[in-house]
Amino acid sequence: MTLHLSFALWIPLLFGVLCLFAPPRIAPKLALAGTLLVLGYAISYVVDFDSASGGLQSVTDESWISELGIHYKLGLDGLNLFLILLTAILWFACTLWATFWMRATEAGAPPAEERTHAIEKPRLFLFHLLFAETAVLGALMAQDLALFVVFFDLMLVPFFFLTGIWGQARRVQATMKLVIYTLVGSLLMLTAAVATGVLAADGDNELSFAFADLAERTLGASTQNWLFLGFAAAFLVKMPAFPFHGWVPDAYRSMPLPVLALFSAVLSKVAAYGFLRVCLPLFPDASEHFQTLMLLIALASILYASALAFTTTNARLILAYSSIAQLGFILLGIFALNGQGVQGALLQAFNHGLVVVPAFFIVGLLAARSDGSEDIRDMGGIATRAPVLATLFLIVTFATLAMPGSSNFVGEFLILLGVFEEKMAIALIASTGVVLAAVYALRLYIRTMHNRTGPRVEPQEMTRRDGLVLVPLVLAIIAISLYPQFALERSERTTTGIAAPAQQDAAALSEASGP
Amino acid sequence: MAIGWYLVVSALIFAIGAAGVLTRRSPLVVLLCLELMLNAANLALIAFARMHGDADGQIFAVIVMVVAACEVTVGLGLIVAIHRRRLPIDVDEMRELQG
Amino acid sequence: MITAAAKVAGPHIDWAGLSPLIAVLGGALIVLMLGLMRSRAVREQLVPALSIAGLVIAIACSVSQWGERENLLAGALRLDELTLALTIIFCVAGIAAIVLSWRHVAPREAAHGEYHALLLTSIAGMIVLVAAQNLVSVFLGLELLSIPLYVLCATEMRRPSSLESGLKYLVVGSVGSATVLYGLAFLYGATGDTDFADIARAIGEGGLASDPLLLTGIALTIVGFGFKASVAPFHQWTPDVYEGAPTPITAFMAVATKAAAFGVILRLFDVALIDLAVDWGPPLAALAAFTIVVGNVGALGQSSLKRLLAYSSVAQAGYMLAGVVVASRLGIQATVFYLAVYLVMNLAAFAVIVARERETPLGDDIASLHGLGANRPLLAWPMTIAMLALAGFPATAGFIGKFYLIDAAVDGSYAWLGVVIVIGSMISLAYYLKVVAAIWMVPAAAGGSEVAVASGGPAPEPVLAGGSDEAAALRGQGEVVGVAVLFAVLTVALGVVPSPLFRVVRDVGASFGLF
Amino acid sequence: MTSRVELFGWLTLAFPLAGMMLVGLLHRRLPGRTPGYLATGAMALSFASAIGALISLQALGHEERQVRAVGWDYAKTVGIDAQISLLIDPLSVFMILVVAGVSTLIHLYSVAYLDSDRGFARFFAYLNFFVFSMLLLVLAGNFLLLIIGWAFVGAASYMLISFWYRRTTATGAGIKAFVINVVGDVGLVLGTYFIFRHVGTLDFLKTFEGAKEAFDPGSTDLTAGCILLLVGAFAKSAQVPLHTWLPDAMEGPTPVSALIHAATMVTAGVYLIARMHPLFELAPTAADVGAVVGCLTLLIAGTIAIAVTDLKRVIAYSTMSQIGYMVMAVSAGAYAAGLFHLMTHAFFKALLFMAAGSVIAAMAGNQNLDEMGGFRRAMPFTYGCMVIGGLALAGIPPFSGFFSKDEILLLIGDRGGWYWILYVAGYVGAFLTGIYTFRMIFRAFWGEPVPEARELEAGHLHHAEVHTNPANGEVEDTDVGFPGPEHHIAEREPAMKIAMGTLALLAIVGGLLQIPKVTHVIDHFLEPTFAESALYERHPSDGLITFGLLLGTLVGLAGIAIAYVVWVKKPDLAGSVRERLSGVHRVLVNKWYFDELINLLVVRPAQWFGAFAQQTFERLFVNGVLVGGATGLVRVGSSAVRAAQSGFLRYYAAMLVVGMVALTSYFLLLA
Repeated sequence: MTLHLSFALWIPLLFGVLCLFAPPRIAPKLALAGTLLVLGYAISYVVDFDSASGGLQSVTDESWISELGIHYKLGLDGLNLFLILLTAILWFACTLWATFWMRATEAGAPPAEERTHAIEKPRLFLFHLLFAETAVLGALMAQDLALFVVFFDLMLVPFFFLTGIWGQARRVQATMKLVIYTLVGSLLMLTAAVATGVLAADGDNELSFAFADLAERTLGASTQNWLFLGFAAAFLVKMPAFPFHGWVPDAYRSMPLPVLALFSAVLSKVAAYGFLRVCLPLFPDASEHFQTLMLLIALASILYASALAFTTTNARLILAYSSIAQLGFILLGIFALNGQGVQGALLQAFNHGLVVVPAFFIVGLLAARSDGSEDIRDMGGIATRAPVLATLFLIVTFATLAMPGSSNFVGEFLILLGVFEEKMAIALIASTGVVLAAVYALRLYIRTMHNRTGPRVEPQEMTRRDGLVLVPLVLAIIAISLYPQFALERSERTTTGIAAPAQQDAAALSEASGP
Repeated sequence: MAIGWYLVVSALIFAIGAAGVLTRRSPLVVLLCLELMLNAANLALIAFARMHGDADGQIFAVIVMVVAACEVTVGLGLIVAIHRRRLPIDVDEMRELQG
Repeated sequence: MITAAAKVAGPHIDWAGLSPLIAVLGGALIVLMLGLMRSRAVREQLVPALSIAGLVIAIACSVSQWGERENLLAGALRLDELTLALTIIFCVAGIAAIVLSWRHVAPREAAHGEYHALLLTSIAGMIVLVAAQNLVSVFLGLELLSIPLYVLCATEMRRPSSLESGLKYLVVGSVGSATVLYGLAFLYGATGDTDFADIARAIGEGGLASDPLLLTGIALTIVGFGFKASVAPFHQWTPDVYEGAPTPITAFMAVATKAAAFGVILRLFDVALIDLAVDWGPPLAALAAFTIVVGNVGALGQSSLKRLLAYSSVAQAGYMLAGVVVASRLGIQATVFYLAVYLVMNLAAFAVIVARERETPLGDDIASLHGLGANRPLLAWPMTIAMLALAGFPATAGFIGKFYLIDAAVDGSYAWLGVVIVIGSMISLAYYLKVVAAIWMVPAAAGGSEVAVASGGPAPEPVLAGGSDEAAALRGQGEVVGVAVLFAVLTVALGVVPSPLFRVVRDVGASFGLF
Repeated sequence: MTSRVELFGWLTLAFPLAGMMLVGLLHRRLPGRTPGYLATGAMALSFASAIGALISLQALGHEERQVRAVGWDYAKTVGIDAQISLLIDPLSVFMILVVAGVSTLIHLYSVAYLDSDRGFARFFAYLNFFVFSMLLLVLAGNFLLLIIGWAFVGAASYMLISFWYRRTTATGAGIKAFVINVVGDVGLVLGTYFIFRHVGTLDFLKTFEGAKEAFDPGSTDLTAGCILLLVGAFAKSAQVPLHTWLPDAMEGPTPVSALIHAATMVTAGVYLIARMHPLFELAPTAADVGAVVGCLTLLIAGTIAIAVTDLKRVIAYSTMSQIGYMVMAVSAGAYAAGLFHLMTHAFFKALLFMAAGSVIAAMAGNQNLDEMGGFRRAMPFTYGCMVIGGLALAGIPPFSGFFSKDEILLLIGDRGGWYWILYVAGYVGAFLTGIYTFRMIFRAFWGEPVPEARELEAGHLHHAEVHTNPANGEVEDTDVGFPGPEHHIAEREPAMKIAMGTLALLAIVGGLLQIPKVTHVIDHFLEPTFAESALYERHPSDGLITFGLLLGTLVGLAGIAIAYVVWVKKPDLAGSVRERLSGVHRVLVNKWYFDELINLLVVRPAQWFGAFAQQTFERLFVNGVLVGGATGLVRVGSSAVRAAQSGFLRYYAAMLVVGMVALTSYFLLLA
């Protein structure tokens, strides 16, 4: 067993606590150091990863609460490898971004564009931010159901504070709504998780929540169904999927930018990851049983969210709804229950995370240039003095609408192909979502960057500092677009393994139904 | 003689006590009714003791009497304290705490 | 003569086994006497110190007795891990209460000697109650714990609400005890025995399964103990008494009384009446569900923290009742575990309330917490942790406790009760998080000194006005802050490394020989 | 040997890409026209490597003239074999020659034409990117890469259409074009699924090999797949009903119209059908759909072109109609003819656009035919080019258009059966072509010179003192995002002269490559690609040939004659005709109401649904029922519980007793 997963897991929290007590000047540097360290670890994982083996790698397995059969078990495989990398990258980027606004506030007399989002109490902010990273990494690394649940619920705590303390208008109500709404799902998941462990143990063999053990102990079909629903509730709300997205508008409107970026980029992915990690392997029959339902939910999310996206005029919300639509695609891929779909979903999860963060930052910059307003009716013509920003945004936009040539397209191609093989009609309908994406994404781009310059708009190029965050992210997008194989080949073994059980009894069912 | 009658009587006393607690507004009377309830239990205990022909019940009853006495004492003490504070001696007037 | 004298030997008394009880009672007597002395130093410093000493000794004795299992005083009491564990809980709660009431008004108004003597006596009563394995000693213990509490509630005699709470508690409580007594009488009548073991045997011999006397007895005892444990619909005294009583006493009641009630419930139902579990299981489960709902729903929209915690304690009683319902060793362990967890969570919260009561003129109003996060980390963090723990967030003891309870419920095929528990927690989020929001997300201006002027309430000591000066506050009431921090730390510690506690409860479970 | 082919293939791609990067990254440092020349140079090199590819390919044996150049694995997982791989065969080489060649000239033209635009460097970066994408499209060796190129050209076209991005008209046209193109992409993707499903590979050559075994003749999946591919082709090539974006695309600068919306991108659909011919030949139904749609388009577009008064839109509609010919041709199996027409059309249509651009420049950006006239003397060179282009377009011998168009019609006529309808329609289209082409020329260059023309004759190029958007008359500045202050005409810009001259030459002689019974250069060159095609290189009877050639000439001349009569001889006749056929005229002016139709069927419902979701559903269901319902329930409970907490001591005791009674009675019932 190796320790270095644990290092990467706890380093952020450690540095977060240090930030809490460090002098204000040092704290940001500490935070950056911490996130950078994690990023280093994450990269080393990707490098060392052996894509030939389908099993877990660099496993840490300790008994945490032996009485409850809960293990402190961490491990890497094709599922979480790139999500961990994503988390590390984005957290570093967002921390960097956040520290800029902090320096600005310490300098005092913030320039026009910082009025919108300056951060007071930076040390507390950083603590919560890093705490959140630990929680997310934990949820991704956990190889024990109970541990997963612990971290999954824990993720919400820092975001509760980050939104409630540093948010914008009506932040308290928003954060309340966010946390309660999403925890409603998570708590159902808690019961389901406990039940899974207990019922799987089934009295005779001793209680254990380790995924490996649970996967061996198969449950009855009816049991699987209600357990599945318990987990699905948590994940669907968190993603979010239609119609459980009631918390989205308020929360997205009031979150501070770096937090919002992380929330929408990473936390939603953890939910999607949950489906892959928990539902498909542990409840194959149920996954099969609810396949159509989930596909329909995904379909509804795609179409409905797209419709919202091209009617709302708030730039943040456009991105918010576009994320819902994207998550819809991911969900679609997951419940294709075959290799292509799952591969696509996983790749898409990575891509979307990578794309949405710069998108949110750019929207922030645009808002700063249009007198703090995030309404696209108040923007326009910003490209005239900001060619570089415009170019970056154009690339991001094209990636967002999954233009062929972007890695997002590969993701959607695989997803739709996967669904096409299972349920052709749904794939055909879902493909309209791609067209809608083009509409709202370009609408956002044109209404902000192009057309006549708005009355309150003062176009200006982004600063080098902004570039420091944006350019690397965009380069990363381009890189993965040129060589998505890099991610695909590492996840292939695991994903096919995961899709396998569901597929098998899909086959079984068809045989049973057949003559 | 059948145990039943004793139980009926004790039940009646218990009910009367309860009814008193529910209806009377003076804490003093309420205390008296509480005594009634306890003694109903005592009656039952002693009856059962007779039925089983062992002493446990009777010992129990004796102890209950002692305890009841303490309870009443405390109750009276409280009432005195309330009276000293010039507060109304009426359980319905005491509803500052609610909701 | 001598030989004759030698023959008349007193009954065998195991003094060692009784030592905790003796320590507490002895302490009570001593402080009662010392309380009569003139010197303020003795009354205000020595008396509390001595009572704490007594409790510490009691704890030490219990620890030394750990592992002993025997009957005391001719089977009136039972010495086993349950007794000892709960004794420790009572003593810890007592110590905390004494520390909190040091420099508090209550002991000043009711003379210190009496105050502490009563507290200790009540603890003694609790010990007797949980140790009792005989109907007589049950009733004795019950009254011995209740009567001093009636008085203690009313000790702030200058505050009418204190007196009111005292009388309310007395009257309703007496109705409760009368009910219990009547129930016990029926149990005795039905089985002809007062000793638990004999009762169990009598029932075991059969023929009593549907004996009206027995069943009525059970019903009445459920009502009586349910009242003590504030189980809905017998909970209504709880909010009023908790709000009216002096806060340290409220803290003590909230924790210790509940523990005592559950202790005796466990012993009575899981020892004496175990064979009738099929009869009392379902109604108890129904009560538990009802309690959970009522408690959580009632806590919503409360502005008085003590009231809020009162309702929350009702809800928590419901959770713990689930552990009793399943009538299994796992259930017992879960219940005891939760009792211990509940102790630390609540004491942390109440300590903070005490502190703020003294610093702000707002009393226990939730507004007294505004701006705490900005100015008073040492109070803000404990309260936050306590609330999150009560809400059952992971990485706190509360989460593990809930996890364990749900585990027990599902294992005892009461899965639906597990679902009710989480639904309750969902509702509870609304008010627990409201408190946290008040701490971190509302600026201090909303509460504090301005309101003091406005409401013209008793002006707080200047150094503590607004409570902005942490150092001065520490000087002012370091012990209170200390309690808060200590128990907050414990809450987190038990949430991360719960294994020691698990070992304890395993012994407790083992002491029930009959599963 | 093959390695050299591969090398040249990659180089052809590499140069425009490099050009884009260079111009894009260094645009701040590059002075004056250098970005333009840099981009043009890149294109020239690309064209050179295309020729290199041609030579080294011809050097190969007849059979191995299909070279796969594999770059790296792109998405090679779970049964999908997507690589970055090129397919270099006669067809793709033919295409890259046309594309790279014409592009080079148009780059050269643009260097002068956009000289004063504040977005000069950006323009060339985009232009290079477009050419790169187009080359990627035609060189792609598998479906995924094809789709990528397909989408890239769409993106490039979007960026260039809304190049003057502060014009709301331009951005509107841009998003319209892009979205319709995305519809095409989706069609392509779904079509690919249908084919992949049976063949199990994305690679072209493997697909074509496997197709015969994988699909039983007339398989519905294959037909569905091919029709979906056609959707892609129609969207890109502006075929009915996905054509509405092309006229609007004229919002872009004229060189863009010349390059993308005449010479290259819009012909991608033709290339696609030709490339997929093995599949289409297995799915004749789909092929017929293509032929019919092409035919419809050429007629509809031709009619509209007669009515519109915007100079560039006239040419745009003529483009549609010419592409209709090509689509018809390749769908009907006349591959070489279709591609031949693609080439000649690239020459003369680019030429026409350049000339039009010159005229528009002389009109200071005004594109309205009604306000033009009499430029003949003022702009002799432009006039000459326009006439050459027009004759080629109208299919007058010996200009290139004549041979290419008539060969298409010949081969279609030769198919016999119901193809006769297409054959006839083709000639009707040719007749219309003659009319609208020369209507345009006569109205722009003949008749009374307009003030701008006179000013130009006087030797001064007219400049509008207030710059306005010709589409909606909004006033503009000349800052970035709007057209530059100055205009440039061929007469004064050697760069433009060279470009137009070259194309004029090609427009004249281009047809000689493929003269029925005389030369068969294209046929022979493309042969390896279409080796196993059943429909390739049929030889119509001599009678048909002679009849066709004659008829073609006559029809063309007749069209010109009518145009002459109506717009030169009796200028008032046009008006009276319009009076008499006012109904028809309205339909034509409104472009057969296609925009309105699409609005009604697609856009409106979508917007309505969006509004419904936004205003109604969110509020009532998502927030109302789901959130509000739950919280409401809890609130009610809360108020109930707190009402019960009345504070009356006796009431509490009562509750206790009630509970006691209830519980007891339950237990007694149990007994």
